[in-house]
Order: sequence, then structure tokens, then C-alpha cells
Amino acid sequence: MIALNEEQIMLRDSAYDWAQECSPVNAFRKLRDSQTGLGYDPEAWHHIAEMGWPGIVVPESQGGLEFGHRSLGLVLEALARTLTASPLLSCAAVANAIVLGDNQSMSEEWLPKLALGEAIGALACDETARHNPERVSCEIKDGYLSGKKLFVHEGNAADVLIVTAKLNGNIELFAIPTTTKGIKRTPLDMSDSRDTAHIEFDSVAIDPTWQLKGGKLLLTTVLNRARIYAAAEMQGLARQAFETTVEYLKVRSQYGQLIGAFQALQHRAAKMFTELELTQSCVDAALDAIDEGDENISEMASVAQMMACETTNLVTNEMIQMHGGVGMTDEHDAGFYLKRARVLEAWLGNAAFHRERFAVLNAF
Amino acid sequence: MIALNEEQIMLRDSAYDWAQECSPVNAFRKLRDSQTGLGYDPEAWHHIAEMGWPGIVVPESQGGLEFGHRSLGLVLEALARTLTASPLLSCAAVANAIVLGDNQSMSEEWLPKLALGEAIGALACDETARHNPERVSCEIKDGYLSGKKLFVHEGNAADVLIVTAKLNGNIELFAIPTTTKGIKRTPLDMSDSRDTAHIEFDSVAIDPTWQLKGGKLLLTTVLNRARIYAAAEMQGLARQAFETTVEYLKVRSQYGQLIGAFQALQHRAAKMFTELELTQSCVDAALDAIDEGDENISEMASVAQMMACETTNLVTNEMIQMHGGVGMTDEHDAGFYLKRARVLEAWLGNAAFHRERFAVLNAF
Amino acid sequence: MEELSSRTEQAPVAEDLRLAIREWLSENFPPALAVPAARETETELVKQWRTAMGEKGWCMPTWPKQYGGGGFSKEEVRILNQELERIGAYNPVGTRETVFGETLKHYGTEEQKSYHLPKMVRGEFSWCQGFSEPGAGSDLAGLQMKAEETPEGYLLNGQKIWTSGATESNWCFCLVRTDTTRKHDGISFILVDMNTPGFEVRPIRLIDGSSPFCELFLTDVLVPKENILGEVNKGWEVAKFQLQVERTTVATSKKGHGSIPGPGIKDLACEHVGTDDAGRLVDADLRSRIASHLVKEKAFNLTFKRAAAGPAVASVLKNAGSDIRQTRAELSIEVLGHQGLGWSGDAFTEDELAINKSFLFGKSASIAAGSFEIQYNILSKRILGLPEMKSKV
Amino acid sequence: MEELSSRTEQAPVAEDLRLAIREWLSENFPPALAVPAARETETELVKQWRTAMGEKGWCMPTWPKQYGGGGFSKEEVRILNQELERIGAYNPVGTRETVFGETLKHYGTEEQKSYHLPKMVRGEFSWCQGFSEPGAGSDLAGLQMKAEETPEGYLLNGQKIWTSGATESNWCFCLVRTDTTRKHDGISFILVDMNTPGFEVRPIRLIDGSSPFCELFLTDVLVPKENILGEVNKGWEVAKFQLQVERTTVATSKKGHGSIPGPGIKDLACEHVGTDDAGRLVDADLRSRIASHLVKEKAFNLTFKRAAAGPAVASVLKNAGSDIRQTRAELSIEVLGHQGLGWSGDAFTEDELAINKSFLFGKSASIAAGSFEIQYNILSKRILGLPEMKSKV
Repeated sequence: MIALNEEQIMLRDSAYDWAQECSPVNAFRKLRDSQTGLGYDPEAWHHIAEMGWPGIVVPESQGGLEFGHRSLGLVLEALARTLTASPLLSCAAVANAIVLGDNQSMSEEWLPKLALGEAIGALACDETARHNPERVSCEIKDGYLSGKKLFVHEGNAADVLIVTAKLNGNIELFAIPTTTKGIKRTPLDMSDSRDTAHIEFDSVAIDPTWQLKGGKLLLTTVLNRARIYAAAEMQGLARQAFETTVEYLKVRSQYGQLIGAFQALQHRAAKMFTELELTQSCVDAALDAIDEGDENISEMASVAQMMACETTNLVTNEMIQMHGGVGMTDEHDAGFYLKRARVLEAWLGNAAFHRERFAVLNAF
Repeated sequence: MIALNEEQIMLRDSAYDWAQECSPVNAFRKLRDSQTGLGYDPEAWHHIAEMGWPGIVVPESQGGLEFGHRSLGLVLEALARTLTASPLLSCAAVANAIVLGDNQSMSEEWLPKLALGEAIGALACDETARHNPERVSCEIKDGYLSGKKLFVHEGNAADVLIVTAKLNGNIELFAIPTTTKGIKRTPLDMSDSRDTAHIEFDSVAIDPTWQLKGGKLLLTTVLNRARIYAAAEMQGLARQAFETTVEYLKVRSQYGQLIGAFQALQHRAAKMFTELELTQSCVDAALDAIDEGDENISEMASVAQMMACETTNLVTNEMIQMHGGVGMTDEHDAGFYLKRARVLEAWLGNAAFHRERFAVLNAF
Repeated sequence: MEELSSRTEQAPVAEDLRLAIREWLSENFPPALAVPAARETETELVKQWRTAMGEKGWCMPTWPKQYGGGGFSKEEVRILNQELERIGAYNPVGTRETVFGETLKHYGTEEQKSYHLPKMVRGEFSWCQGFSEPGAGSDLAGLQMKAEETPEGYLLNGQKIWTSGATESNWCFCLVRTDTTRKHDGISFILVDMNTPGFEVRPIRLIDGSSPFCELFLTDVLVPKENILGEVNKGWEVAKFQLQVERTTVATSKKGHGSIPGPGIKDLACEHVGTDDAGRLVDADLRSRIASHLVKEKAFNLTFKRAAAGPAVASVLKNAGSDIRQTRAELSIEVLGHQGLGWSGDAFTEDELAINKSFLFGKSASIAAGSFEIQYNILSKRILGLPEMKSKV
Repeated sequence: MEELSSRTEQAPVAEDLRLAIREWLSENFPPALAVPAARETETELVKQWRTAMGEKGWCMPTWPKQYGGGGFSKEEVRILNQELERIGAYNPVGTRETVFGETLKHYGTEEQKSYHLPKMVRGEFSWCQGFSEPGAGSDLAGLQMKAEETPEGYLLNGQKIWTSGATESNWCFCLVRTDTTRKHDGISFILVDMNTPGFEVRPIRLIDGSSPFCELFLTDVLVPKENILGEVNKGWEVAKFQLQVERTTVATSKKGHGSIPGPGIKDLACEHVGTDDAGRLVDADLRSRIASHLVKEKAFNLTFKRAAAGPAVASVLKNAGSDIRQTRAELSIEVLGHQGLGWSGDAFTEDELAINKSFLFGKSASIAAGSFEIQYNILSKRILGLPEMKSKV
């Protein structure tokens, strides 16, 4: 485990402070109630861009900060605490795809914009409601792409999509601008009120320079990194859900006792704390593993994601239960945490998916 | 659910009283410490026979009481509470095999003796350490049986074995006297200090009249019944383990409090109680299903066994944990419950085996 | 018991009653109401059916005729219910009235009973319950709504919460504090006309978007003294009776344990997750958890059938039931993936949207009507006899 | 930090020391003892090695030389340990002495230190701990062993339990009650020569058949007054210090979390359960649970690496560690079926028998050294700051 350096500690603290002060859960509530149909908060995104966070994993040569994946994880955790509706995670995943895709023209076209938050990116790699990136029916024939990607997170706001498609029988990745003719996006009203879209490609002419190098191997690496980011986001969400709940246990009275004095609740809180600490270790180690260029990143990604899914599931359920009736009301934030948690769990492989994957990776 | 009739209530109560008074856990402790190598208590068995319990599921025409499977279950539960080391379950399972096997000469030879407790029977249907009755390598060629059965419960005391063997490529069942030449029994020193043996058949001459009718179907039915009996035994074991533990919570003090006043322990006790009640319903319904000749007995057997395995596992672990250090000592009974529980869990399919089987039976 | 009642069914008197009911129903039940959805809004047809049944006394068939009931025996009720069911008809008076009616019958003065019961039966007065308060949830007796005695009557001030059906009700029975110096012995049970000035009803929006409950805000609501049910400061006894009736009603009806819309979890999984050549779900981990869930559901149903009524059973069923319901909901959204996480729109079927909403609403199953924790407290203290904490000296 | 110490390793002084140690070891360590099993019984060879190391001061290398230590710096200790490990040698003094030595150094009078420490280092006196009593487990301060002050010394009467190593020890440090009117403030810490008349040791047989602990029965055992460690009635402070040292030692050593003999659970399962054509375990349900277990074990190991010392970490690791150990044991016996439930005999391999015994003994992991419940209490109260129960008024 690598200890944080001074700059990382500053970054973590400033992201935490910014989220708590400038992007509280109430900002998300307003966004949801605004009925604009926007699944992200443009003002918050503007601030995030000003602080340079979209550039954290973009190379300096392309205008980024090149500050490492662990650093990005610190920011994602901090923002997720208050459910900040930002496309930071997707943008970072897309930047990774382009950087690793070893494509000079795509790098020059997109990375500087991504680094400054001027372009938004999204991963369009699933064609089913359940995560299954190996199933690819989208196909490029004679230079034209047809097919459909489902439940693309940040798909409506995206300027560039990383799309998986079959080309000559192999899975290949492409960075496709959403302005291209033939792309039809259908916004979805999801439970978490965030930006999600179905995206249809109807004979979309594909510029050969859009193709990234690496094929299926690239896909695996990009998804692993996105999964680790998602685990960091879940960890931030769960950590805040837990802390909010513990605070409630200290102020709510029943039967003349603060309910936090009831030992059954104390032990359940202690269990949550234990799980959060165990998960934190996995998330941190997985982020470090990216920074260190570790080979074993598939396993670490599945370890982090499985732990994060289980802990987030546990904590969001307990958040509602321990708040009692008030947690069931829309007026309280608990529902937001629960809904966002389930969407994140479903996104890049749930706990069962990653248990299965862990077993396969370990050959049993 | 069928309510108990007056005779059944009397039977249940007298079995309960007898076990608590005449066959307490201490009797089992003496047996274990006696170093006789006997895995059952002949004196207790003598009393059990006197009370007619081995005849409960034997037809009246063969000297039995023909008092039904639910009734037998009541006795098994009561005896298991104090870990009475008796071959009652195995004998009843063997009686079932012979009754259902529709074989007049075997019925006349064995059922009267089984009904009176004068013969002991055992099921020899597994050839692996993990329950897998469909795997049969024992084979009869030219009238001679060769092969090996593993971990036969009550195998050392048994006078008659129900043995599965391949005959002309099909699985068939045979009632084989243990006095037959070529049978070699190896007593095993198991964790639960009960009667278990490996049994080897070295060119054992098989009398054709020993064959029971029904083949694989008979095997399934006999095993289902044995599983339901085993679930009843586990339920009795778990119920007593639970009650003993709750009593301890009411007398043990720490920090100036009876430990049963600590809410975390209270809720865990309430959880155990809930699981025991749910399991009880399954065990009772499964026993009733045999009595009613229900077709769906495979599913009910797996439901009862899965619930019984999980509940027994939970309760025996909590028994040790809630007793603290004293539960870890050999002097205390908790270890006996734990050890016997794990053997019963392993015997006729553990929880995972029955979950799998339930899914297959329900076509998913 | 079974045998006896089936013999009675053959008896001529019962058969006469059955035919009389059948005839009356065929003349009076509007067939349009056989579709459950048609009953949801208060149409003329719905009112007409309620009035007809109410005047007949069949809404509360076991009640004495003088209070608007049918004066039926249990056997006769069974026949009535069979005939209602046969043609898709229904009893137009809800559980809330059925339950509160028992309390009113038990504790009401003759005047209260004569005035209220017939109106309840005919659906003129429909009732809601004002028990919980924001500060008094599991600890109901901690309630604070003030009822100040004045020469004109009691002056009520305070807030109630989690009242279901408040928007469709015109009367509310409330627990109020008539003595602030004692806890349980300072509570009274009072009947409040919701049209009294100062009585405000606000729906509460829940996390699934529905609003089945309301908050009640009472500001100087004046209630006549004769509207106290039972004795002043003895309201806790009345409340316990009411809760006991409610609990028994809920515990003996499977509805209390909720259901998930759409096909069963097994078919849902086979459809959305897929199966291998042997017909097994390809997600083996999920398959195992579904099997475990279905076994537990079976255990629950068998327990429901087996168990005699009583506090132990009620608590066991309440917790096991909410656990099973919530597990089924979690499994359902897991099976559907993103498709089970929609909020609205054409991209989702109605079943899919309902599954998500039901998942969200179902989180209340372990909170409402005696939380999971309360049930475990009941089991551990009342049933298992585990001790109370001693005060430290 | 890492970088700095590797640079020091190259320094000439350190290299000189390393060579000196290496030379001494090659002359003094009996190669027969490189086999761990050879160390288990108290042979002449074992004694010889302990005397040699003790006289050298290397059993307690960081202690001052005047107390029989080596006066080493941390860096020098590292070199010593590297050299010991290189040839399969070991430090002949156990954890019990190492831990208690710290307490003795901290609280002992000059006389106590000069007398006891060198004897401890040379293994002349080996120590066991008399803390727990049958009525004082988790609530250690509830202990009752009486120490009555008499002109000749303290007269000890009572019983201790869960003392490890008592049969191989000749001295015992005990917590005794010198004031029965106060709880924590009536406890003293006293050093007892186990050869004193009235001191009886009885091994406790555990459910796995082993007897790693003893009960101590003290009947009128007379102990000189100067054997009190620290002040009279201030023994609780000394005990807390001792427990803190012990906890840190256990928490920073992975040994504290135990291990299961034989091959890893994955290989065990592949061997005994079998795999399909794709190499997957045929028991899909078990496979899923093994995966989950291995992920959690990874999480535990990563937490062990990540976490700075402190009470939160100690409690998290203690509970997660015992949970993982117990889960692994349950999985192991499940994998083996009946083959994993043997007690003795040729029908089972040594590994198989050891797996069952380890499964049984492992149930103590969540009981000993601060039970599962105690750890959760520490986390919820000290770390999360959850409130205490208020006494009812």
C-alpha cells in the first residue's frame, strides 16, 4: 500500500471540502426536481473542470495533470459522498481508452478537451441490460457501423463515445463523436435520475482514424480501470451513507434512549465499519495497482468491485432501516443513496459477476 | 399442516421425557469415554426397542406399530435433543427400503426383527466422502458383488445393509446380511464418536432373493425419506442446542449484567428462534408428505434438509460463541452438538447439495 | 372441524341463504366493478355498490343488525364470501374500518356506537388513524400531541405522521396527550371530525414516488368531550386493543406480506439471464441465491399454514415475511440489471417499472407496523424470556 | 524509511556485526534444531541453545545489557533476525516472556528487574499469565481471586483459567483482589513462584482434544509482599499495559490470525470436489462461496498492510481475521465431506485430521483475546462514538 503524498492529501481534502460545501446532496435534489432532463449538473461540472480534476489521468503532454489514478480515486470518492452528478468517472475512463489506444490523432483531438472538461466522454460497451461486454453485435461492414448500445452512462451529454464493434470478426474499439450522422440517442429516466441513454447506430460512417489499437485486450484494460473507479465512487457513497447514519443514531431518541445506545444497532454499525475498512483497502490497492502498472489488474478490479458492491448494498439498506420511516420519505436523502447504489452495482458487473470472474481468473 | 393427534402428542412427550431423564447427553459422554469403540448405546437401544419405537414405520402385519412417519419424526427429534446414540434413524430407513422394495421374503426375514429392535440396519449407498448416491461403482457380476461403500452410518452394528450396486448396467438395491462371507468392515473414529464404517465387498455371493424391486426410483424414495428423518434429527439437535444456550444467557453475568440482557445477543437469539420455527414447518410438512403419499417428496426433502442444515450450522456455531470459553472445553456439551451437527450435514447432502437439487427439480 | 363445516354446507338452511345471497348479488353487483382497477376511484358505481351492501348489512356481516351489520354466523359469512368471490364481487368497506369497528364496538358508549357504526358500515364516515408522530415511531407512547381541556371541549395541537388513507377519510381516531406528567397513563383516544377547522392533511412522498401516507397538522382543533373513546388517560389500553386487532388481521392475511408484480423470480431469471443446455441459469451464483430464496419462501408459507395465532408467530412471520419480500425484490432488480432500475418512460415495461417501485417501497416492510428491531425485541423478551438490562448502580 | 534502512545495511559497522553474528551462529546453533518439530520438547539441545543465546543477550536483543539483553538498535535487531532466519535458527524465548518482559521493565522495582529479567532471558524462569477466572471472562475486572494481607505476605485463594503454557512455566503473574470494596481499584498485580505449596495446575481439554490451556487452583498460597508489581490496588493499570503490549504484538503478527493446515482451499476443492471441462468446480454453489471467501481474505491481507496501528485496526483485523479463519475451516470440512470429519485413525491423512481439529479449535478465534462481541463494542463505542445506555430513571 502506498501512502499518500502531500499533494494527494491536499487534493483529497479540497475535493472533500468542495463537495460538502459547494455540491451537497441538495444540489443533486435540485437537479432531479428541475425536470430539465439533464442527468448531470453543468454548474458543478464547470467548477470541477476549473479545478482541473478531469485532467488528473490525462498526460501532461496533452494538457492534463498526469497525477495518477489513486489521485483520481480520491476525488471520485469525495464527490460521490454527496452524490455530485458529474461525468468525471466516464470522462476519465474514456481518456484512458484513448491514451492506451495508442492513436495520435484521437489523442490530439480529444485528450486536451477531456483534460479541460470541455468534452464529455462515455463508454458504450454494453448491449444488454446486464453487464456483458463480450457480447458484441454492433458491427462495421464496409465502413458503416450498425447496432445498439444500451444504458450508456453519461450517454446524453457525451461528445465522444468509446464504442465496441465487430470488425472482420474481432472486437475493436472506436472513439466516435456523437455529432456523427446516424447516431440516435434515447434519454432514459432512471431511478437514480442520472444521465443514461440508449444509443443506436444506423449505418454510421466510421472514419478509420477513429479506431483505437488493442482490440479486446484494450477493452479489458479500460473496463478494469473503469470498474476500479466505480468501486471508488461506491466506496465514497457508502462511506457517507454510513457516516450520515451513525450521526442519526447519535441524535434520534426512542424509549428515552438515543437509539445509538442499543447494542444491536451498535454491532450492526461496527459490522458496516469493518466492511468499509476492508473495502477501502481493496479500492486503494486497486488504484495503486493501476499507477504501478500491475499485471494483475483484472483480479484486483474484481476484488475491489465485489467488495464495493456488497458493502454499498449493505450500507444503503441499513441507512434506510436505521432511519426508520423518515428514511422512506423522498424528503430524506437515504433514497438517493439507495437508488444510485443499485445503478452503480448494475453498471460494470455486480458482485456475482465479479465473484465468477475472480474464480475464472484463479482457475477454479 | 396436519395437527398431531392425541396419541402422537403422548408419543412426543414420552420420547422427550425418556431422552431427558434416561438418555441425557451425559450418557453419550460416557459412551464416548468408554473407549469400547461402540458408536451406539446398547442399553439405550434396548429401552428404545422396548418402547416399540423401531416399529413405528413397520407395517402391523410385520409386527410393527404402523404409526406413521410424522410420529417417527417426533421421536427422532426428541432423541436428538440429548444426542442419544441410537441407530433408530438408519433402522427406519432400512425398513422403508424393504417395505417399498416389495419383496416378500426380505420383508418376512427382516421387518419383524427391525420392528423389535432385534436387527440393526444401515444404508450403504455412498462411495465417496461427499454424498453422491448416483455414483455407483459397486457391481454384481455373475452373482458376485465387489466394491466399497464409504462412511456407512451404523455400519459396524448393522445386521443388514441396503446396498446399491450395478447389475446389468442398472442401479439396483439389495438387502444384504452383514454375516455374508466376503464383507469387510472397517470401523472409523469420527469426530462425532458415532458408529461409522467403510464396508468392502470382496466377491460377495449375492442371493437373488435379496434384491429389492424399484431400482433407482426406489433409491430416490428411500433416500428422500432418510433425508427427512435426518432433518428431523437435526431439528431436535438444533432446538436443544438453542434452548441450552438461551438458558445460559439467563444465568451468566458479565459487567454486572446477565449477558442475555445485551441486545446484540438478544437479536441473535431471536434470529435463531425464527430460523428454528421456519425449519420446523418444513420438517413437519415433509414428514406429513410421506404419510400422505405426496408425489412432491423430492422437493420437500430438499427443502427440509436445506433448512435443517443451515439452521443447525447457525445454532451450533452460536452455541459455542455465546458460551464463550466454557463452550470450547470438552467438559461442556457444546462441542458434541457441533461435531454431530457437521456429520449430519455431510451425510445425505449438505445445504449446497439440496439447493442445487431444488433448482434442478424446479427446472432452473 | 373441516368435516363438520362441509356437512353444514349441505344443510337446507345454509343452502337457502346461499341462494338468497346469489340472487341479491346478481341483481345488485355492478358487473363493471368485477375489474379491480374500476374500484380504485370513487365513482358513482362504487358508491352505489357500497350503499347497497351497507344497507343490506353485509359490509360487516358478523356485526349486530342494530349497528348496521348482518348478524351472520361464521358459517354464514363463509357462504357470503364464497358467493362474492364467485362473481368477482368484493366487500366495499376497507380493512381500516373493519379493524377500527371492532375497537369502537368494544370501547364505545351506546351513543357512540349507535351514531358511528351504521355510518361506518354505509361508508358515510371513513376512518383514518392518527397514532405515530415524528418523535414517536417505534416508541409510540412517547407521543406529544396536546389535548387541552377547555369548557367547550378538547383543544388539539400537534402533528401526526404515517396516516394512510387520510385524503379519502373524513374522520380520524387519534391518540393525544391529556396528561403530560405521565407517559402511558397520560394518553387518551379521541375521535376527530376532519372537517373541524385547523385540521390539515399533507401527503408524504416516499422514495418510490408514491404517497400512501399523510402527515396531519392539528392547530387548535376543537373536539367535543364526548368524543373520547374509553376513559380519559386510559387511551393506551384502547390503542393496544386496536393494534392487537390490526396485527391479527394483518398476520392472518397474506396480503400483509406484500407481493412483487410480474412473473415469479424464477421465470424472470430464466428469461433475462438465460439458461444453459441443461436448463440451468447461466449465472450460477444467482441461481443458488434464487434457490435459497425460494426454499425460504416455502418455509415461510408452511409456517403461515402451521402456526397457531400468537405473538411469537406474528413476530416470526413479520420478520421472515419482510425479509423474503425484500430479498425477492433485490433478486428481481439484480436479474433485470439496468432494465429493472427505470423510473418512467417507454424504455421500460409497466412490470419492470413496478418491480423497481416495489423494490423501493418494500424497504418499508421491515420498518412499518412494528419494525424488524421491535419484532426481535418482542421475540427475545416476551417469547424467549431474556432479561432486561439492569440499571447501573 | 525503506530506502534509508537498505542504505544502512551497506554501512561497514552493520556489515561487521552481521559477520560477527553469522560466525557465532555457525558455531553455536545446533543444526538439528532447524527442524521446527525438534524444538517442541525440552531436550538438552534446546536448553543448550537457550543458554547460549541467553548469555549472549540475544534473546531480548533490544534490552539493556545489565538485564541480560543485547543493547541492540532496531537496525541491529533486523540484522540478527535476518541471520537467524538464514540458517533456520530461532529465538528460544517465547512471546509470553517477550511481552511480560516489557511490563516488568516498565513497572518493576530495580530489585525486581535485576532479579527477574536476566533469569527470564536465560530461560531459567518461564512465565505464564493468571488473569481470567471462570466468572471473569470478557469482564476481566470482575475477578475474585483473594489476596489477603498477612504479616508473612499475601495469602492467595481462588481459581484462574485459560492460562497457556502453565505446565511448562515455573512463575506466574497474577491479577488478584486486594480490596473487595472497589472493582478496578481493588486489583493488584503479583508475581507468584509456582512451586509455592498450594499452587495446582490442571490442563483443560478442549473440543479438539488438545490442552493448550490450564486451570490454576490456588489454596493458601503465600507470596512475599515484595512480589507486588507496581502499587497495591493499582494492578489494573499494569494489566492494561500488559494487554496493550500483547495486543500490539498479536495484531502486528499474522500468526495471531491462525492458519489452516494442508493445501489452500481452492486446490483442496479442485481435488476433492472435481472440476468440469472448463476447469470450474462442479459444485457451483460452493465455488461461489470459495470465491467470496478468497476475495475477503485478500481484503483482509490488504487491510493488514494498509492500516496504521491503533484500536480501530486491531478490532477490525481481529474480527475479520477470525471470521475468515472460521469460514475457511467450514469450507474445508465441507469440501472434504466425511473425510474432513475424522478424529483419528488410518482412514484419514494427517492433513485431514488436522483440518478437522483446526476447524474445532478455530471456533476459539472469535472468543479468545477479546471476543467478537468485545471487538464490536470497542468499535461502536470508542471508534464510532456511539452513546452508552442511559440508566432508566
